[in-house]
Amino acid sequence: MITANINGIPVHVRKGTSILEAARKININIPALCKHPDLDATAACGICVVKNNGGGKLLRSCCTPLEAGMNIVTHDDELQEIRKTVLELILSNHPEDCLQCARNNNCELQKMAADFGIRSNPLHRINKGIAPDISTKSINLVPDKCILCGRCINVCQNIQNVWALSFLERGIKTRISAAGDINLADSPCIKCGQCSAHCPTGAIAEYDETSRTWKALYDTEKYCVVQIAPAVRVAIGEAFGYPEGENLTGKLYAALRKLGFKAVFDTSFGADLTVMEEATEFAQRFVNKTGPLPLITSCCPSWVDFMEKYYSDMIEHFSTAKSPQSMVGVLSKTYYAQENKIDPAKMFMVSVMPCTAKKYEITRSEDMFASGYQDIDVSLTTRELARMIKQAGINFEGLPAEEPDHILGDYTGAGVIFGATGGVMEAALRTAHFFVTGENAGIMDFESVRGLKGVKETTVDIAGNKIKVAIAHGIGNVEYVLNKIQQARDEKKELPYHFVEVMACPGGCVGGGGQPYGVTDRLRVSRAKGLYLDDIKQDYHYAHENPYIKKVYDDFLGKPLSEKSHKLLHTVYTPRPLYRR
Amino acid sequence: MKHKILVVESDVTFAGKAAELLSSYNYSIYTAGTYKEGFEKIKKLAPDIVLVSLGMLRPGSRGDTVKSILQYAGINGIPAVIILPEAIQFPEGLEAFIEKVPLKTVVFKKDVEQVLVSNIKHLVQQAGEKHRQVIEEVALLVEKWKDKEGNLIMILHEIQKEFGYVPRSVAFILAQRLDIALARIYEVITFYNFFRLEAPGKHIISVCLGTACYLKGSGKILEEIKNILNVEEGQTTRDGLFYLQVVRCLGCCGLAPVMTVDDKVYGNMTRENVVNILSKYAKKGELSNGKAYKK
Amino acid sequence: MKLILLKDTDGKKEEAVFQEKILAEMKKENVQGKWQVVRVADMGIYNKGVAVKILPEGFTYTGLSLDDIPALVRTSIKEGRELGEKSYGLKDKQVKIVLRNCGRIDPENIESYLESGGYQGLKKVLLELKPEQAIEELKESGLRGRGGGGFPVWMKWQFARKPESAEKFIICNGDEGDPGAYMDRSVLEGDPHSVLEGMLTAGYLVGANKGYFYIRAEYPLAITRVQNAVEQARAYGLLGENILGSGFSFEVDIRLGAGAFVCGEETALIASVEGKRGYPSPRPPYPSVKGLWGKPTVINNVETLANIPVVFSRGGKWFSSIGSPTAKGTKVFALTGKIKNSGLVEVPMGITLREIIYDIGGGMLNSYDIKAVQTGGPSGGVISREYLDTPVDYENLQKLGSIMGSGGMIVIDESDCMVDLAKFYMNFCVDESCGKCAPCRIGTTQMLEYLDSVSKGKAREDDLPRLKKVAMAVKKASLCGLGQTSPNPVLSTLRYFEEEYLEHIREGKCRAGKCKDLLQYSILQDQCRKCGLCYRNCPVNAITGNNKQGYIIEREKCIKCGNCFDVCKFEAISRG
Amino acid sequence: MAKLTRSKLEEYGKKAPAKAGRALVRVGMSTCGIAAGAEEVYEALKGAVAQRNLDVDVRKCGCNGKCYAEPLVEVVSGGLPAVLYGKVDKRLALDIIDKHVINGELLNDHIYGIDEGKGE
Repeated sequence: MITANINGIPVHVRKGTSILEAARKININIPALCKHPDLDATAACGICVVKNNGGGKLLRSCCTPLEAGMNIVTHDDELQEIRKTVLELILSNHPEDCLQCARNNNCELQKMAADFGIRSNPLHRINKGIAPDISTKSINLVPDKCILCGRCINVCQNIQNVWALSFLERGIKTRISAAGDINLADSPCIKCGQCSAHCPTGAIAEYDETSRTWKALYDTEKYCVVQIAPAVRVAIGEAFGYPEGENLTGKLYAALRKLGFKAVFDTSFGADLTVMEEATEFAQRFVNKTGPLPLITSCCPSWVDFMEKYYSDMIEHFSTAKSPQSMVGVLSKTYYAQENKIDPAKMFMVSVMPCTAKKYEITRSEDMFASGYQDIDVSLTTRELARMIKQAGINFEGLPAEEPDHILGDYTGAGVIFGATGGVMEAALRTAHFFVTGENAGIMDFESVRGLKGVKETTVDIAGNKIKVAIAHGIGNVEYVLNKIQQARDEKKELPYHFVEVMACPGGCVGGGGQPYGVTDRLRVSRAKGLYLDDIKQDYHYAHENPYIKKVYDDFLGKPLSEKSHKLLHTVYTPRPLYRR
Repeated sequence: MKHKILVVESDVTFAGKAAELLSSYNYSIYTAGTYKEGFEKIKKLAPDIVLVSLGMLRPGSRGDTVKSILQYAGINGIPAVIILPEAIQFPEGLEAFIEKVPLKTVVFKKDVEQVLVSNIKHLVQQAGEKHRQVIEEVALLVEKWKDKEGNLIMILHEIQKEFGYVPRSVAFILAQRLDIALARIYEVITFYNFFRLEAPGKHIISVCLGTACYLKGSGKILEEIKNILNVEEGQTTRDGLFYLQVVRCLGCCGLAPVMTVDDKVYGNMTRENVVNILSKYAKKGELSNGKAYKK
Repeated sequence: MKLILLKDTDGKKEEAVFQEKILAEMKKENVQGKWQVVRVADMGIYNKGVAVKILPEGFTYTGLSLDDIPALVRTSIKEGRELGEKSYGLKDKQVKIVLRNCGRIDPENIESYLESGGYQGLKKVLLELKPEQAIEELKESGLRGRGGGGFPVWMKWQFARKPESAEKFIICNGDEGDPGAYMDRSVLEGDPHSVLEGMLTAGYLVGANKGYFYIRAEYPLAITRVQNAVEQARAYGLLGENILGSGFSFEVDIRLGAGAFVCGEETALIASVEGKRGYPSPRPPYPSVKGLWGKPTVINNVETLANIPVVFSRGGKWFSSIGSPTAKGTKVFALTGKIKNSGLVEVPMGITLREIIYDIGGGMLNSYDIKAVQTGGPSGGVISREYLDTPVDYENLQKLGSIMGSGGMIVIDESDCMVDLAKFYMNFCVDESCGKCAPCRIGTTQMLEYLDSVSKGKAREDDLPRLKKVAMAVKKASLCGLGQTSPNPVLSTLRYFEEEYLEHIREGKCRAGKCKDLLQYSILQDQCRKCGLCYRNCPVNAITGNNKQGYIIEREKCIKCGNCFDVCKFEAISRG
Repeated sequence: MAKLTRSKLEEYGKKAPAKAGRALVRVGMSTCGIAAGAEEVYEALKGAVAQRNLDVDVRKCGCNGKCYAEPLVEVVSGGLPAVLYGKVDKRLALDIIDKHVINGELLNDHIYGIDEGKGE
């Protein structure tokens, strides 16, 4: 521990704590634009400068550790003036189009300009004039709005290890771009959207599909149905001033009906179904050796894309089960349409996801058209849905809690925890245990699969079988797990794992790239907690106990891994080039 | 996988023959009857080799679309075979342009059609071979530097020395061989002024705009060169002969103002002797009449 | 053999007349012995009239008239006595330490270096001194970094010496990006072994076994010579395992820059050696603790390292006897601009600017008066002529709003415009800003915009305080040294030449005739001899007329290139 | 090449500066010198020495700083101090050999420095 002074107040912090963090501890906020709690400081913006011992060279508080005996001044007239001028400089190189911006009212730069009371900018306008990149239909890159804080690149290269984004050129011409100045769609981008989640401005945002959704909703010919993913319910509240992690499932159903959806489904039902298929797959591979182990989960589209590009030799390890979104999608246009005598051609299926990659998943391969139509027509992010609710003039707070539509809306606690890292594994193990032993697990140590540790490794005992599992979230953490598998495979050694769960986004879907802005670990934990509470609240905690799942199998699919479920609920993977030229 | 070959040729008989012959050698043939179509197709198909006939050039045309095709081929590492008709009036600068088309190209004269047909496979192979050579060259470089840390910039230097720039295709090969993200490679290439992403002209003119040179009027030298050659900084003359760039101090301040052509340094420059120096590199008489590079 | 050297130091070329007169007098006086009377081109004496030097005695006389010759011949030549009143006492003001071998030894041959005392300093450090003693010696020498910052070298080495680390590195910073400075190139080309010897010494004292030369790619000859030197040193066992039987091993590698000024900054240079974009990173951690690949690293520039062998071969005490109280030893300057003798000069610290410019540089190049001296390149500033008598050292230059920098010294005369000069440097800073941090990236562009509008007569008076405000923000809030110093050209020109800015703004006038947009060219018909030279030299045919009726300039067509002004032999073109 | 030993290095240190038994002609061959034409001058000097069958050591060296007078040629010969010639061209190079080196006769109007210390 070290002791120093900030604005005359003594502070005691651990060695290595930055001046910025130390100041926060004593309730002094030093403004900063480029620093994000998830990321190492890059010292790019120059706003967070402070004085030590009355002057000399200014220090960047974001990346300078507090040292014993320092006398830091965070605010005085000179610092205020410098910060304001730097902010004016940044604004002079940023388009003045806040009103038409994806981040209007939700932008860190805008907020800072407001806080500093910028009323006019005497500086020259320096426009960048770089064309946006909308090639992915998942994420829009608008370099003109970029302030070059470097967060997106930091996330993409260092946290996600994808290397789709980079800086190009230098000086005033510096810009963000996909690798090698190609289109983002041709780059290794896996559409995880972590760049957009960390962007302080509107430079990277989701590809907006709200107008297409509105058009469908107002089209009397169309029969619009919707599904919401687990992670959405515990995050949407942030857009309406609710406490972090509050579960708003009922209000969401109500809001979706108010928007004009004829039926409201829940992706958690799809999650239950995924568990059924995946756990069966696992049990078969484990017991009957029908396929290679470890089995690796495949419900995260960014992860699937990453594997197809970077680790295509792992394809055989992938669960062929589609993601919960896709399962609900295909069943709505087959089973649900059949049961309710709706022409699937007129059905318009919208999914609300915490995710930008789900926009990509809905046309990923021909398997996404298993119903004979595009199974899911539009995939919206949590952020887009929040905007739609506001646009529709719905008083979200005043809405009563409603129930979803049967059957595709009924879920168990196992399905809803899919939204947090470790959730898929936990849900699958609960059911796998049943499949192997014929009875539900009593007290099982599932705690070891929860939480924000980058890679979680544990062994689960199912009827004397030691099942070794690994859970990785954040693509940057995957390498460790995969290398271990590859090494064992190459050296023909015992497999390190039997079952592996991977989620591309840190924290899993609760920390997804399509969630409300401002994600931090604290928020990830709160959102996940909301999901685990939902699990407790549910009548059923095992996917196989979901009466409606049983019904779907009885009525329609037969049993897990049946021919029909193979046709509708499973997919294949193909190696893809890292770069398309 | 079958190699894709794009034949850009309007002579249907010829194109047909070429196609027939090549398909029997297990190539997939695509044809384009106009340069415009050729340009569209090369972008869309990304063929392994492109055959471009110059027989479709109309008198007085500038051959810009041909250039686009060849440039695209060059940038993307697609070898090109150029078929010349018997007598050809080259549009201004095209010949020189062809000479410097990146990723070396085979040029074949269409004297006798028969000869061409019997040679076409050989030509195609040769072009493919040259492409392979590039890959091997890069592999060698990578091998040489593999064990040294921080090697990327040094390898890029060697590549630029070899090719005059860093071709896109080479950057892709490099990413693969070095196991470095393409993002990193382009981050570096575009950060450093020294590296070029496009082929420069045959001769590189560098005008020093260091302080000493600037004060002694290198700005005027630069203006004069631009004026004579009708190019801007960072551009190549239309005939592909000169590439003009500005540098910040060559360290020859004692001789200010200074310019270099390729490796040769010219000191104590005056506006008047610019034309004399450039004439040494231009075709005889082209610069002295002052018309060659005017708009 | 006795020599009589002769030079008209005013440039009036009267040497021949004097030569004849001397020869005639010698004949008349019947001077015996072997004498040569030679007209020289440069005697190292300037603006002192006709000068004569007699060798080997070394009698030097200046300001001679033809009437002085008989006495001179009789006394000094015939009788070998010094003639009192015209005697000129000044000695050569240069002291060559760094450039001691440049121009003397064969840089491509290690023998040549060894014969001139090379590697003796290293020998002393490796085999005769304890490392602590060596560091003491270095401390006593008072040697400070010559790359710009002026940080004491011994401290830098001591910092890197302290931490335990299996790997440490020495980097020779040869990324001489400062336009107008080329002493590093000259040393690398002319005396590569002295730099290598410096690196080896540093390596041993710091505990590093690997060194990197980081050299600008624009210096191909320097690269070749260094490569050659490294190979020869290796062959002689001065690189490799167990050097001179001391147990110390060292290897070096060469890395090339690729055209980025910012890579002269230590942390950016490290990033570049690692093969990345040359982005500076925040300090701490300092490279001496966490540098190349996270290991303790010492970065010294070429000139600093070239001093090291001398510090040890001649001793720290000797070294510290040269220079000023706060700065020891010499500094090499690249003296360029509007100066007669452009070149490299090496002078003891503490010499005045005036001495450098007039006694070594030979004074001004043209008929224009000196206006200012620019030192330190784009990170430096201008010093107006009132301060020419300031002794040159780190602190004094800083007080005047400039810096020593790497040693560019550019002489500026009345035909240069300070706004234009500031714009030139700002253009450079904009081009060379790495773009990582906002204050420098956008600030330099904004400053350039302001300067541009001043030079075009479009600025308003209240733009100046804005320009200053931006400059201060960039200076204070930029991440690295390059950014922090990038406003210097603006701040220092404003400090001494604000009235020139105001003239541009208020009167739309550029007194130096540099700012194109403020100029109008016209032909003074009464001066014009109708020779047509301007007509023929106009690149845009803006001059019309013929050699009968004379010529006029069509203002709408004129691009203000100034060619007509330059070529006219009769001062018939007016500019204003 | 034999590795340098401590004693060998010590010998170098004790050795007095090499006596110029033979005439020495140095040509400044740094970038700026070469740019100003030093290579041509160097070749001319070499050629002249060979042609006249002289025992003269023509060497390359670095830049001595007088960039304004490049190319620079320094002559140390025959009891004369070291004489630095500037702005040397091929013709002057021949004169340097024929007049200065052979006859000990200094050339008018081309001398940019005389260093007694470096001569004999």
